[in-house]
Amino acid sequence: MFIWIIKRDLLLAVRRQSDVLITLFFFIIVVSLFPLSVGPEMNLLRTMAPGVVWVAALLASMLSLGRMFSNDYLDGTLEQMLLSPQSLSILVLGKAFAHWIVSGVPLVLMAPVLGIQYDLPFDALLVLTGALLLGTPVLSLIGAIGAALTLGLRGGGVLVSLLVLPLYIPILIFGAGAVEANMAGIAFDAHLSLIGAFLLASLVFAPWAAAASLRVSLE
Amino acid sequence: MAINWFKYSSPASFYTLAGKMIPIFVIAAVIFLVAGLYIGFFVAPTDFQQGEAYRIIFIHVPAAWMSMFLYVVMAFWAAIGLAFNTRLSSMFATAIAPTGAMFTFLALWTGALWGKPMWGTWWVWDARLTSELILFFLYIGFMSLQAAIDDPRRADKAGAIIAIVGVVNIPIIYFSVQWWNTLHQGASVSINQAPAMASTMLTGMLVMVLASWMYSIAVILKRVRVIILERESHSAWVTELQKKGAV
Amino acid sequence: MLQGINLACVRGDRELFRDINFSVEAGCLMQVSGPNGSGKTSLLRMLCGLSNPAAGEIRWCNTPVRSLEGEYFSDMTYIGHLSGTKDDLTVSENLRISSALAGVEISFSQAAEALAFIGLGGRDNLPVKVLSQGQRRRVALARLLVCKTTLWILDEPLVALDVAAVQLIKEVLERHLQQNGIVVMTTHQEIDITASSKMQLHLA
Amino acid sequence: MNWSSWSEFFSMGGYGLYVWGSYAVVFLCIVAEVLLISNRRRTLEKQYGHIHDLNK
Repeated sequence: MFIWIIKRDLLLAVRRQSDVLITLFFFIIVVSLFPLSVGPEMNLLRTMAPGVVWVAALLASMLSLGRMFSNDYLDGTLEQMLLSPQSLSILVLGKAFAHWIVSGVPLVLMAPVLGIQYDLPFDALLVLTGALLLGTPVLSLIGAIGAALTLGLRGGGVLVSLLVLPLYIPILIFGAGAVEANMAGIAFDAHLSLIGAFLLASLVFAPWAAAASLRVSLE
Repeated sequence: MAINWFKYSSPASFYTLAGKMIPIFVIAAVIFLVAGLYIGFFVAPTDFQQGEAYRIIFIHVPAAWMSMFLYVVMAFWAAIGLAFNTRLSSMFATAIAPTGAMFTFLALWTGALWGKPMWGTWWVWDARLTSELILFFLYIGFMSLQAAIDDPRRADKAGAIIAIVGVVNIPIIYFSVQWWNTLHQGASVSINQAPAMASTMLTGMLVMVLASWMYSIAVILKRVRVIILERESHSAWVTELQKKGAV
Repeated sequence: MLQGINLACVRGDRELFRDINFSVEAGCLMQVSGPNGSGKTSLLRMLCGLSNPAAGEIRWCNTPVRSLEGEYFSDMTYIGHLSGTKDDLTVSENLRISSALAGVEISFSQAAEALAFIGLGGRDNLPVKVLSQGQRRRVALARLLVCKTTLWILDEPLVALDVAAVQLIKEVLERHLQQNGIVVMTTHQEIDITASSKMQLHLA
Repeated sequence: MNWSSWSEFFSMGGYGLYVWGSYAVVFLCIVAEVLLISNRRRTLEKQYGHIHDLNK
């Protein structure tokens, strides 16, 4: 069942390429806006790079959160998901995983390229990609809770970001912190392990909470 | 006599009970407030380090504690409402949120005004002030989610879930901000180096905390009564109350 | 055997119905009728577990539905007003995915056979968005052919269907009832389905 | 008693602006909150007149 949900969502993503590309281009545009605003001065950009890339990743993955459940809600497939013998949390985990693949992985692959734009040293780029790889699934998982809660509400898209951004802050801190630590030469594994811990915790709790929110929204 | 707590769990009987309790808390709040202010301004000595400006702690610290405490109480009532499907506890959670948000705003405002004379800037990225700001966002998120949903039942449950997720995240956010603060600034400056507390200062502050407790309970009870009326307007007991003119 | 014990439903602060009692044995068809807005759809959504009754309880094989959760869903199929199909996917993909989600994985050939039976023969690889409303309804109802559940809860299944389709669905329902299945449905068109026992539940 | 005169009390050792600024805002917020609730209650009561007739 878990596989079917992912297969279906990836099939949908392939059929509707624009969603994937929109998220990616949004990420690229936001990241390349900063040098224009702050000036091309290299070592200033270098210190800003982790923060900018991470905030852009946060916003980009939140862009498509609103649509995670709303399409299914409108055409009735979400009801069928609630009525499937498989537990709803597994299905929500599948949805979040599919959302991560569609809007998380492209960002992770693009991040090093944009890092070069900010003249980041090579190992900082590696740490940045690693941190993003660990962090973006958490964004999709916690985002799933926000998307489920604001299902079918007018102005739901904006409300999701208001609900979910405060919960992203620890990931933002440790994600950007890992890259800064690496650039400053201090050990960054503490940051990555904390993000990993956060990932495991949200893997366990987020699907359950999102399933509960779906039941509340569809009552 | 055994108090049958469940008697008060129905909105109808709780409405009248709350009506009787509000004056008690209002009086208590006023008494503690006057006592606290008197101690704060007239008994507590001037601080050798910060001069008179430190007197702001008499409202900054109670506001900060109340904002944190009220969020936890709100999450508690929201969880009870979600688990036992009791409408009254969800109404309580909805009633607590605005007061909690107000205290968070006050904590931020007084924190900024205290920071200006001490460090020359209105806003200090201190760990506690920053987590207070994030707490403010959590309150706003909770209230806007509840405002966006028309059906009160769904609003209560959705609010409960975001409150529980929020309360689970508060310690995480607090420690990550704390950690982030020490990483960047190296704890040179932070509010939690409270000045050596003379006993009168401490008592002044504690009395002010009691005053803010009494005030919050009174205000929240008052708001719960209004929410009960709003949601129970169709039920019969409200119309009798209306006839008796005791609304 | 499906039982409803003094069910009540509140929508907003209006009470749609209260003290609804019924018991549907195997092989029985229950038709829920009533004017628009009388809570037919709410009752059906309650029966399939999408929403909780304000009062009363629903029992499946004498155990409350609330404690059954997963098992109950594997015995029940619900088709509501929404077609439950994705516009971008083709007809056969929709059918295979929706039946997989309901717990029954079917092959391409089984899907093609069900679609042929329901009258969508040559349209297996068409995306659903090009289909007419009636054809989408047929795709949704095609799920009844492949699912192996005993309880069918159908919310106005015959809407937007042409005469041939209505006849087809009548046969499917009759075959299901003969095999001791249970059907709970709402419909405005009068259709006579021969069933061992029929019940009428009228919501005022 | 720390203060010899009222003017000294209000100047608050030069920090008057900050101390009284924060106390004033606290007082304003409390009054605003209480007013908001009673206002919400008054609109309800107006509405009640309407609801009450309905139930008669």
